[in-house]
Amino acid sequence: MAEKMAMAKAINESLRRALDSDPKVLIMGEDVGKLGGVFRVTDGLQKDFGESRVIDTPLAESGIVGTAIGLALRGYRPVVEIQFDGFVFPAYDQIVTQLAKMHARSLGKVKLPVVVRIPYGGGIGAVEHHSESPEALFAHVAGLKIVSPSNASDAYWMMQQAIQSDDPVIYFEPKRRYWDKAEVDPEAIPAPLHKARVVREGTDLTLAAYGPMVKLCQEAADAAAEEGKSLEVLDLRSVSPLDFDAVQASVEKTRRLVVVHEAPVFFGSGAEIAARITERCFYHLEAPVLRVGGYHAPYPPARLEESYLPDLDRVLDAVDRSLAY
Amino acid sequence: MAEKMAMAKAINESLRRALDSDPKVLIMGEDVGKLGGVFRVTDGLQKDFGESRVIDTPLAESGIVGTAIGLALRGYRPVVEIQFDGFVFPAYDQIVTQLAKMHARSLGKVKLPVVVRIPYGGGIGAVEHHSESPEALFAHVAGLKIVSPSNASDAYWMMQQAIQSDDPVIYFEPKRRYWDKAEVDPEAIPAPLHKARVVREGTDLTLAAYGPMVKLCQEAADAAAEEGKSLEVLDLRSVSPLDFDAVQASVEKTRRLVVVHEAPVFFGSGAEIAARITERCFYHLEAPVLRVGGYHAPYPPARLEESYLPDLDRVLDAVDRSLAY
Amino acid sequence: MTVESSAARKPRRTAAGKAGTTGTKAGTTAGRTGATGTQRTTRSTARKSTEPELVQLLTPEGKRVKNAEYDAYVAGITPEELRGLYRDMVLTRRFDAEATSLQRQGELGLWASLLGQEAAQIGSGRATREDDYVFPTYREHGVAWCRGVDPTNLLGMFRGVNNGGWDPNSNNFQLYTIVIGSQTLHATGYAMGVAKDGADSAVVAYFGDGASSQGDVAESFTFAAVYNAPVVFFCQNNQWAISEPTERQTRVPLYQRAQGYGFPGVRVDGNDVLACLAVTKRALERARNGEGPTLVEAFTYRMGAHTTSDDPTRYRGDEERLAWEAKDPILRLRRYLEASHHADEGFFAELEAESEALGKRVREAVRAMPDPDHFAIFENVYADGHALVDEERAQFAAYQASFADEGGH
Amino acid sequence: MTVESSAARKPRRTAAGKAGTTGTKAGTTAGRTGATGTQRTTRSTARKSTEPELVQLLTPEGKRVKNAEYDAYVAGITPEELRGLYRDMVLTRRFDAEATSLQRQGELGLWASLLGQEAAQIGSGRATREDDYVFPTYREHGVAWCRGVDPTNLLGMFRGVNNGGWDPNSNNFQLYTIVIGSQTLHATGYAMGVAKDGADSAVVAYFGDGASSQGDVAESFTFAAVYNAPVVFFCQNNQWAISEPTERQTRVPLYQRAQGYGFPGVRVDGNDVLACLAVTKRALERARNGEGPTLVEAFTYRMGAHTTSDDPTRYRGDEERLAWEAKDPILRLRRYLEASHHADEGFFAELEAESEALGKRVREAVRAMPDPDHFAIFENVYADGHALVDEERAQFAAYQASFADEGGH
Ligand SMILES: Cc1ncc(C[n+]2csc(CCOP(=O)(O)OP(=O)(O)O)c2C)c(N)n1
Ligand SMILES: Cc1ncc(C[n+]2csc(CCOP(=O)(O)OP(=O)(O)O)c2C)c(N)n1
Ligand SMILES: [Mg+2]
Ligand SMILES: [Mg+2]
Repeated sequence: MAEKMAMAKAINESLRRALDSDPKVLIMGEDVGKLGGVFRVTDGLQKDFGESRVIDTPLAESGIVGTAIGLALRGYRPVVEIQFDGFVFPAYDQIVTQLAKMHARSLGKVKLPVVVRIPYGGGIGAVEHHSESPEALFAHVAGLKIVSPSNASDAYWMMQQAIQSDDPVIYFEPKRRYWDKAEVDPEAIPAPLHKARVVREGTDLTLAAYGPMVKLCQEAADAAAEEGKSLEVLDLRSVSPLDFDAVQASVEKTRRLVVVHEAPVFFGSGAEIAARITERCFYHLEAPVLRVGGYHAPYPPARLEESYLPDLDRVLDAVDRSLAY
Repeated sequence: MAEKMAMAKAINESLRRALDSDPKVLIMGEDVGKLGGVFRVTDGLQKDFGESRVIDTPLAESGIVGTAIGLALRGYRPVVEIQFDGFVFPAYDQIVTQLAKMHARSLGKVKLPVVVRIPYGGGIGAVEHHSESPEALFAHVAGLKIVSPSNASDAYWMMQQAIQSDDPVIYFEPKRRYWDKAEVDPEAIPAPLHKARVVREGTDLTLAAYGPMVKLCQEAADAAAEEGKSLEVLDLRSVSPLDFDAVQASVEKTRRLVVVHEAPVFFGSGAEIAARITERCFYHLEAPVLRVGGYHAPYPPARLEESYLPDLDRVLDAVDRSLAY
Repeated sequence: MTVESSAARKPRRTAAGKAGTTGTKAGTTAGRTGATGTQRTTRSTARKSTEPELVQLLTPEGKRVKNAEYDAYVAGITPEELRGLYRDMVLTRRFDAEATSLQRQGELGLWASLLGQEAAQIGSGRATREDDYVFPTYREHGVAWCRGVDPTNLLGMFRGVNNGGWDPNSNNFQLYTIVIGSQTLHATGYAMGVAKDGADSAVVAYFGDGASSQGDVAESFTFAAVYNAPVVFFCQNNQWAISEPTERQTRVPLYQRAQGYGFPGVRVDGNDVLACLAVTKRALERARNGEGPTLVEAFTYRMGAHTTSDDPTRYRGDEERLAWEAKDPILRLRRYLEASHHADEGFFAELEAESEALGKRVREAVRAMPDPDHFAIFENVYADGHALVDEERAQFAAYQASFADEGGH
Repeated sequence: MTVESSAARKPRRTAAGKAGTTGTKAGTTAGRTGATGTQRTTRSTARKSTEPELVQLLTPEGKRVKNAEYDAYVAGITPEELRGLYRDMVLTRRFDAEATSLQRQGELGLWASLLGQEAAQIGSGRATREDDYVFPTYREHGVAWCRGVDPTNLLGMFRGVNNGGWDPNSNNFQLYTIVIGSQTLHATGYAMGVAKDGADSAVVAYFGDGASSQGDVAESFTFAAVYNAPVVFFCQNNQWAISEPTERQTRVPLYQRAQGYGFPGVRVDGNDVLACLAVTKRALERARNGEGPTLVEAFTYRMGAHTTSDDPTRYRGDEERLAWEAKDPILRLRRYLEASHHADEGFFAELEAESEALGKRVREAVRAMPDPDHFAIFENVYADGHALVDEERAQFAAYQASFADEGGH
């Protein structure tokens, strides 16, 4: 049953399954139809499910999310694609003031099961606005759930769960991992959507990450192991809610934590994790929670992104600094 | 020279001075002209400086900020008003992808001296979208500077400095303090725009806040003093850049820190402050940095805002919890 | 010259069919620019010559005028239905006045009065069918009334006990939307869904003259046109967006906006309930027939302040209001009812009593409206729950309990 | 039937003056809806009957056709200037081809080709005056050329060494803007500033057919109209927004959009450099004369892929491209130049050599383009500095230095 497939393909298969099993599921976005999206994540879906289920929209992100809200009010479950991270901002108002708040505004009468897919992050040598990691800008907003898979299997299952969720879910797809393959078993019993997963056990320090940085942290743990350091790697999977219990459990064991994400450190996910875990584990921590992430600067041109993005050395440097306490 | 005036009036006077001294300064926004803005902050300015300097705009926030960018490119220094915090989001794309990034994009050739004024925060019993504190959503974005005055004198001077700045400044006005009066001396030598200020010295614990919460923290310090606790109160004044040196200096003395803001705690300013100060002061802190702020929920209807907003008891509760470590 | 003053000058339509209506056929738009720039009319003269006429069925004096295009839509209307429209307007105005005074008494934090816009709202609201869906702004109290929403439900958000106090699906009447323009996209999406379902329902999206400038409204026009969605865009041009006159939003009549998006626009006398009924019915019929969207511009007037927080004396004079009072929507229907003997003194007296009863009921209901429980902050943030909300709720509970323990802090 | 195929059928204009132009006079828009819904034309038939004609001065065969309205704007054009336009187009195409092949060779990360749009860009670009200001998208290489921007500067962002490699104020040519539609507001604001300054300069905002759907573009129309800003909205309708045909963005011709905002729109043959020159000159003249904005829709075709990352075979056929190749902008001017003996073999040969030289220069310049210093990340984030940037720069420096110390990690 299980099949090895790339993450982009896994999401495609998951969307296909959702379209197949629930006639209310719709796919919307720019170029999602014939083209199958610029990353081919929706490849073949319009051909098989028709233009009324897989909808090429006008070039207007606020319009895409706004009409998706209307379709959800009518009983549909739209999965909308934002072509690249940097293009979600025209839709930001609809996401923040409408999509996030309508359930509360209606005292629970209205549900908006809308999934907003955002290919995000860097490492692909792209031009401006194509490599950003804006998850913190959504996590601060109540009413949204924010997830990001790190591998094909999670991508498949988390998409199933996001579509089934009665809450709006912002689903961040780590575009530089689109082509990484993993086993996907469509008959497995998936883990809960908002729970973190220990992807590598360790005793000396915890590395916490999500999306594109999980693989990097695993590599860092490998490298550290060669130096005799035992790192635990946590795939957070969900940014809102954030599985603080899992982080706490790990940190109570390892007593050290480094959080890694591509987004700028300043006001990023690492800040929230550091603040809360320090509060929860004040007497356990042997070092301050350290953060590795982007700088307080616009995402740089492609030839500089290597210096901007967390890499093996920067993660290991933070590990060393933590262990030096 | 110095005159006692309400914060709204101080901002009005500061705008008037800027219009007077620099013909390139413009005021733009909805209802800023004849009406003088819904809070009368621009009262009388159109009458005295004309419709070409004080511009009632169409009802379109993206258009307001987008055309302000164009005017700045032409050499103007627009000060734009967003009528209420919750209405800044239609302009979010222009602020985040254009206003914040054009200086870097142009390798420094282009400067965008635009001030975006946002009356923000709650406590005024308003309807939805009129009481939010979205500063974290801007602070995460490089290229913007974020400030918020807590009193009339700062409001006056920080507006002068914001307009003189060659960088875009988001100027958050604590609307519930608009009517609070303080001495404003138009001939004083103002403190630097991005430096925090110790507004009350203390030895047992540091309370850090900005904008509307500074007054609350001062009241909390008064109350605590009666119980024999000596609290230092820091008015941060600027959220980006954030004066970590000042916080660090205070915490090295008091060894305890509580951060207070109206915005939701989750991914809020307090997270960044807690993370960074914990890193800087790891061996000084006797307690984890605690945060008092809004909950992870949409800003509630007016009759519930008292429970949602930080108040004296909640601040003192956090103080007690910190001191209990 | 402003739009409203010019309209005040010529309240009657002449050539019935084509007044204030634009089609989608490009071939028929003969307007063109001259060969040299200097030939072109200046803005103000263009204004004068382009002042469109309104679809009107009842003059301000209450006289029924013929209209070849729209008469059919009110042809079968009975005296009872006419009295019903009158009753709707009177009760809506009474409710609105009560809310305004409740605000003055401190029972409401704010009120956005619809005074003057009763005909636009009742006419369009009564044109809808039960299975249609309405997306209002924050001022559609009259439409809510037509949809059967209990008016006291509208007061919750203005009192500050909730952010929207009814179930949108009970009456197919969406919650009030405060962020200007947003709801037009929701309406369009909903209409796309109606079309997908193969239903012949339609959708009405309300918005104001100020809202016409928002990008969201333009995007909703694009989506509605491209997907041929069964939606009626109903713009109440009440001449003001808070302190800004309509000319701060557009230099041509708003109904013309539709043409550039490929669907018809029509300007109707927004103080004429019959015309509003007819024009909306026609637009809804188009929508049901699969002919896509229509923009209706109801030319009306905000007789009161923007909200109870507003002071209109700062930006507009009394003359304007006086001119519009002569065109009062309720008065004109009353004149018609009286002249045509469709209503007698008994009817008006009974209605007066009903109005008073409504006022009383509203007053009592508001005063009895309980403050929400403080834990409501944490309710309905998510449909499927959220760990952090649970955690914060628990902390809040413990914190509250600590006061009980200590007997106060 | 799609817009482009229909246009392919009738490339020539008939009635010169009024083709494809809408004015702002509402009184002349006689198009209206019938009295009953069923009378209305369906979408597709409406499409057919509304297909507007283009302003055209040169046929695809290179024949000069008269146009009462626009001839004046190219009346004084000299053979040398005509050869200049031809040279501009040829060199732009050569530059573009070089960039495409540099991308294939891995020297650029991406390239957005303007192939097929040379006439629209050179015609409009040459219509501008030095003191005008241009706001491009990411594809205006031909306009950049006209503005005197060194073409090698355009390559920096596509190579990934910067996000915009020129000083916008050197040539009054703003940086490329990638977020669709944003620049139309900047252009409008800039134009508002020009008007405030009392200057008679004008502004041109470029955008695509896809961009026409963005709320920002609609808002720029509103602002430009309300403030009567001296801006020309130049929409290159190249029939595609990546994989989406123009009918995903609008159901009527795009130039008509302007009318609903109260300013004129005109559709020009975007593959006719003379017509583009004339129409843009006229629009700029209006702007300078204080007559406000104009929307120009240049009806053209994106002959290549959207960018080098795109594979157009997935969504469009070859026939379409072939039809448009017959209307090639360069070919038609060459035919005209040859037929009218305005250019001889020597000219073409020399130009060929110049093209090659340009290609070589671009190739060499790109290959010589150094990678930026890594500290550039921290430069120009702020004009007046920022404590956190300073702190992170220092940390970065220390981190970098640690490798030097250790001789690598
Ligand atoms: C996005 C946004 N910006 C600003 C406001 C503040 N505001 C509330 S009502 C209003 C004027 C609306 O005018 P119009 O659309 O004509 O509707 P009317 O109030 O006249 O019914 C403004 C500016 C808002 N609610 N939303
Ligand atoms: C806001 C935004 N959304 C999406 C994109 C991705 N994108 C880049 S170009 C493009 C199509 C643009 O089409 P059009 O406006 O017709 O211009 P053309 O590329 O044909 O010149 C899209 C969707 C973007 N750059 N910005
Ligand atoms: Mg209005
Ligand atoms: Mg295009």
